[in-house]
Amino acid sequence: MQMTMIEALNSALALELERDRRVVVFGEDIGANGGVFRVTEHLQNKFGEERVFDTPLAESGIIGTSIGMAIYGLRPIVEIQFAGFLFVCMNQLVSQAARIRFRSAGAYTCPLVVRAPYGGGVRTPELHSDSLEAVFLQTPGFKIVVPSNPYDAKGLLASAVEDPDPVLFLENIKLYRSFRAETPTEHYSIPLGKANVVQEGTDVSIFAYGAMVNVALEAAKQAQQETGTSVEVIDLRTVWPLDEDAIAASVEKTGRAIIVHEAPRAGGIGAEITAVINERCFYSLLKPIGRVTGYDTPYPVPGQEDYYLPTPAKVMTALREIMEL
Amino acid sequence: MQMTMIEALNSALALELERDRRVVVFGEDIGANGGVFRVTEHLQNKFGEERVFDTPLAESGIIGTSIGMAIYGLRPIVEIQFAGFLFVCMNQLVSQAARIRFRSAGAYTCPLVVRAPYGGGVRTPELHSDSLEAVFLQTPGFKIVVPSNPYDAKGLLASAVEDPDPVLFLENIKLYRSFRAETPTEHYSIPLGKANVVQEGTDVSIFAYGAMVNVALEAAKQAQQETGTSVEVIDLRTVWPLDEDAIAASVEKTGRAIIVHEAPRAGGIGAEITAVINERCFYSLLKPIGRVTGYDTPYPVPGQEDYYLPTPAKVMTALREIMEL
Amino acid sequence: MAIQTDPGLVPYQILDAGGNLVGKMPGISAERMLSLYRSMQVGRVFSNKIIALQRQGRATTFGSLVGQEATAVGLAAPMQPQDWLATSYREIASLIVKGVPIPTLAYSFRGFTPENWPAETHCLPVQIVIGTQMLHAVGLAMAAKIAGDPAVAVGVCGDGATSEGDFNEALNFAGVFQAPVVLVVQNNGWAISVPRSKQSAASTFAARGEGFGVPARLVDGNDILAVYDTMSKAIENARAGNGPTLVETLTYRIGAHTTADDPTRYRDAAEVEAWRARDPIARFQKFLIARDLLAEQRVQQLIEEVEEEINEAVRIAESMPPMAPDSFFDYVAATLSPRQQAQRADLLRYINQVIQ
Amino acid sequence: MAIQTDPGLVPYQILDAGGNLVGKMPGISAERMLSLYRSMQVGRVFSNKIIALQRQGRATTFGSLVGQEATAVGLAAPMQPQDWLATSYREIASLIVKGVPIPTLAYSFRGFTPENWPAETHCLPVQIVIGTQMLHAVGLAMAAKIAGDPAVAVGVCGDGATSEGDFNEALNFAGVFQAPVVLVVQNNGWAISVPRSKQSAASTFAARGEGFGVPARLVDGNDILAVYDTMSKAIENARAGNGPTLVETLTYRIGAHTTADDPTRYRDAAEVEAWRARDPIARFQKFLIARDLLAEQRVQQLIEEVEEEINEAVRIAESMPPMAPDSFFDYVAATLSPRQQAQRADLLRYINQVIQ
Ligand SMILES: Cc1ncc(C[n+]2csc(CCOP(=O)(O)OP(=O)(O)O)c2C)c(N)n1
Ligand SMILES: Cc1ncc(C[n+]2csc(CCOP(=O)(O)OP(=O)(O)O)c2C)c(N)n1
Ligand SMILES: [Mg+2]
Ligand SMILES: [Mg+2]
Repeated sequence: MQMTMIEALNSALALELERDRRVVVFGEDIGANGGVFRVTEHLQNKFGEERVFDTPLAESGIIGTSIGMAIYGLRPIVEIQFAGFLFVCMNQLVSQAARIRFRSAGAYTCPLVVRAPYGGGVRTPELHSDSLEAVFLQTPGFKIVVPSNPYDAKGLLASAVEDPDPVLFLENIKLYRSFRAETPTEHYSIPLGKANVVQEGTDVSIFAYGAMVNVALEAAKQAQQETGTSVEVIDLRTVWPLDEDAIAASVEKTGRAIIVHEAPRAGGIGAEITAVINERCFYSLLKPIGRVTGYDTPYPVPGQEDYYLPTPAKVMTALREIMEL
Repeated sequence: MQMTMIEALNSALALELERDRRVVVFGEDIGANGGVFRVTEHLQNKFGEERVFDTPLAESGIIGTSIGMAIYGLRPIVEIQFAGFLFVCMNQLVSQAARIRFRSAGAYTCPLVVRAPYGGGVRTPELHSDSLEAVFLQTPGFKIVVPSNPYDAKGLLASAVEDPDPVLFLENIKLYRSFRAETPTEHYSIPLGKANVVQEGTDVSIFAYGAMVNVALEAAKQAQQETGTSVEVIDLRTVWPLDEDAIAASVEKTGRAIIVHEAPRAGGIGAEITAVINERCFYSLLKPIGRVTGYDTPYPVPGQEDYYLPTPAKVMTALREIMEL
Repeated sequence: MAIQTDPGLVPYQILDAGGNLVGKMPGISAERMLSLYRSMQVGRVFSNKIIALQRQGRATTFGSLVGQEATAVGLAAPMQPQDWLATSYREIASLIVKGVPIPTLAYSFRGFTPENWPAETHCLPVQIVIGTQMLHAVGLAMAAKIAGDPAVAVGVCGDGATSEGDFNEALNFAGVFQAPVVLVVQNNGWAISVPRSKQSAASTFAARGEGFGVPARLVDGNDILAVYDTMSKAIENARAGNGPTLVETLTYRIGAHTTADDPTRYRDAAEVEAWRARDPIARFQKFLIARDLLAEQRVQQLIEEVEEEINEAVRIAESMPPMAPDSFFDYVAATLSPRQQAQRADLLRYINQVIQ
Repeated sequence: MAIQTDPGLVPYQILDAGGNLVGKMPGISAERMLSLYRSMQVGRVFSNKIIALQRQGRATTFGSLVGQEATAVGLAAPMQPQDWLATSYREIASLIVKGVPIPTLAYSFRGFTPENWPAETHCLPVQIVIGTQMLHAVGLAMAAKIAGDPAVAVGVCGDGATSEGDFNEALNFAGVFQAPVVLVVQNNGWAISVPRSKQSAASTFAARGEGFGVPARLVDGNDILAVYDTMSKAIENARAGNGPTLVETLTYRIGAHTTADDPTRYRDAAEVEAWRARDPIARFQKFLIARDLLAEQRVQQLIEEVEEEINEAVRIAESMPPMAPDSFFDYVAATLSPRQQAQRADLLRYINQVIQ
């Protein structure tokens, strides 16, 4: 069926609630309202207020209680209304959820999925567009998943729910309704930690995730048309753990790499990928790796965000430089 | 005078309180108790309870109210008892303090110093040894300072207090009392954002900060003695902004680099420095950059921390590899 | 005034829903009352205007304040110029009363940061992270106390915000430090789609005060005189060195949460209608007309004047130049690092080569 | 009681400081009472033992529980095996009562994570981040309710913890979801060096309950029978579906905050002495002896038995192998990423080549 990412996620949640009695879904406005983006639409009606429910307005409360539930044996899927508010519950996320297994030497585990919309380009208020994925590189224990299309979103969410450890599942707001893609109505899963080569190429590798995959593809098309450059585009799908084998294999082939993300440059996923390439492909690398990213400033107001975000043109600039065009 | 880092910091705080009526110092247990490490010893007695005071046990409360005070025109220097608890007040730090200037287009500013002890090797309870500096690379607005010795600690703290923007000042617990160094009793300052070449060398550059500077120096000595390698050791002092010119100048000279930090490897300062070197010194770089860091796991319990932390021997292993020894 | 914990008890009122005087008149002049009335109209017209602009793609997301004008105006009106105000996005009318120019606010809803924010109004920019500003208000108040200034801070948040840790930490710091602060909970019945009843099991939010040693008042938030009177007393009480007050104003969000919200999904039209009958502007208007302080035929004219004022403000805002595309670099810190400077130069090159 | 700022408030007591019955005896057998008494001794001896080991460099930082044995034992004793317990570092005696083997705990204070933590005791490992565990307790209770299990959760924290946002969010969730949870505040007068009076302007922490719609009890925390009785009722009330209770136990930290603390810097010896007179063990002992439930000459013998038990537990803990140096990799996640596996291999090489 042709689904938007919203529909695909909704379908995944409904299936998980159906398949596993332990699954509960909660957060702010996810019940009657169906979530501010409607990802949880109809779920409360279908599965009842006991399993799908609204909470008070308290992110630390949401994550803290979800940890207790996960330890108890439920499989909570919770929503933080916007990723920018993950900072409000940061201690519960990284010092608690991510460490339950660690602290108890495996006596207790915390199978928890934290969903949060993120990403720019849709004229939101402050802190509604920020990309936080790389913050969690420094706080081991969470897997971080960022789908780029409806099909992946559904399959990756299924894997996240089945994962025995906590997963941060970041949903790009701009992708929510921007296009439909063929997506099975039944259950399926896509493994976490595996990147997807969305376009093969030989001259340069572009690594991206979330909404930036389409930006990369757009640039790749332009590069092919305008300069005859053959670009390999890799959708990381999971930004932690990184699929280093896929990264290394691609760079060994192309010898050149560009990383694209919306988050600020410093300490971003791009920095870590650069370090991985440095460690694994030093002698294959022909050119400095390009980082096309948000700037080292807070995410700006709607009137300026188009300048802040990576665009195909910005990727092309990096690509021309790296290809010496 | 010969001072420990504790004494140097205490001296800096006393001088700032004396020099500037706007300076206030507060946090948990910083009054009568003088701080759990005694950094604020005697300050309440000297400057009164109105300017040096204990707060309720609430990190978000401490940072949130300090923001109000800084906007008002005071110069708060607050203590978070251990850096691991910065996560508890993460929203106030990165979505608030770091954005007051940004949000108000400069109408209001937030000159605030947040001091927090961090660092391993001293057998503390959970979350008392964690290194969080790199988390703040992704959340622009804070400067991040990590001194490696008493002299620097005092001079950098003075600059932090004078800075018109928020500064996160991380104090390595192991360095607090481990040695004394000549430190002026009067006021002086060391500029933020400038690295310090603590040992010149020609074969390989080691970048470190905090307690890792001594680890780097130790390894450098060993390398010189055992292998005749000439190591340049650079103390970053400020990890954000990075002194990229100093980093680039050194690598352009040596062609080889190792970065040492206690924090986990992924997305650490080491990743960003690697990316900077990739961007600025690609053609000077002879060997893959080495990262000698904490592992991609939470900081372990006291019984295991010695294995987790970088040591001179671990640096030597990286150095032998990079020097092909 | 007792802290209301018994749902049978009524909140403090001076005017009932019909605009009849049921309490003691506060000491307030006729001009002042008319000015409050006008400010309430300004708040409503501004709110409706931005929502209309948003529908035309000329404004960003906006949260309606219709139905809450009495609280928004009444909480700010008794403040002195040196007092500080920290609000959420819902209290635009409070900012206007406190002196932020309407064009400045309208400009912000074009999606820009006003580069001429009037710092001297002591109004913090609106806070998006729910509850967070309450601690800033307490910190401002603590600073005023430390500095020995006769300044008070007012922090305002919604009913939903009371569930956030920060709200409670703010109450606690206010109590412990006897900060000259008034913490206002605008209880408008809803936090987006979550009703008041699911936000807390307590009968009132005012009841929260006692557990933190902070005196509390429960007020009819649609009664401008009650809000004004309560706030005047709480603010002057704080200024006199008698510490903080928690004020809960009972009101109702007549509109959608924001322009991005569809309240028909989660609430009954009947509830909205019931609250329309308690409209704060209509109520005060009845009172003013009954007292001969306002002529009935003047009302429409006044509304038109206000509309013209708002339209003019929007015209000014729309004629203001957009922020420079790269100006967000200006406000990260007092000085940019070389790296940020290089990034800014990159952006400018991109704009010159690619966009223009 | 000195800590009370409101002299009108009297905490619930069954035994007064002299061990005299001043309230209604709870339904509790003589054996059970003796077992509670013994558990209190176990708590005290364990605490003193680890502190002694710490001084010899054989244990890590430890927080004394001396003076708080009645609360620690009394809160855990009424719990059933299926009930869950989430504590801070201060309630080691509670964990022992709930079934965590003493050698396991002693091993943890060698600086290792016990790899055989008894999950079936439903005791979470001690929480270091103040206040955080209260939300875990509420979540456990919500889960039990959702699952329809007759299980209750108990969350315990200190007086300082009440200032944290999480504590208040926990109270609020408990109230809103009518979670079968008992939230206990062990008010021992101090948060390291910060006295109760600077922690909150409210007269009691129990007063916090009402603002969240959670019934609250104020109890003499040095009276084991009062704590036991209050907790029994609160736990069974929760189990019966009647929702949460907040319990404040008034007690006192006789020792230093932890082995890293020097309380002479910030508190009067006289205050400590005054509280020694209310010693929870001595009080209960007097009662038991007066009732002929315990022979006076048995006391010393019993203490020696307990000491032997603790010494033996420590011997066992010290004879357990240290954790493997690389075992921390085992518990990051169910499966390690290739990168983590490579890092682990690196570490093992380092250990083999450099350390051994
Ligand atoms: C920390 C945080 N969580 C969630 C949101 C998303 N959000 C914006 S407004 C809102 C509801 C606020 O309700 P209330 O406090 O009652 O204020 P009101 O909108 O009714 O004025 C929510 C959940 C946010 N902005 N910040
Ligand atoms: C979030 C956090 N902040 C600070 C600390 C440091 N700290 C450890 S114990 C303590 C005092 C706790 O006081 P209280 O809650 O009364 O418990 P008690 O130690 O008296 O049992 C502090 C400040 C911490 N562990 N966690
Ligand atoms: Mg509301
Ligand atoms: Mg205490």
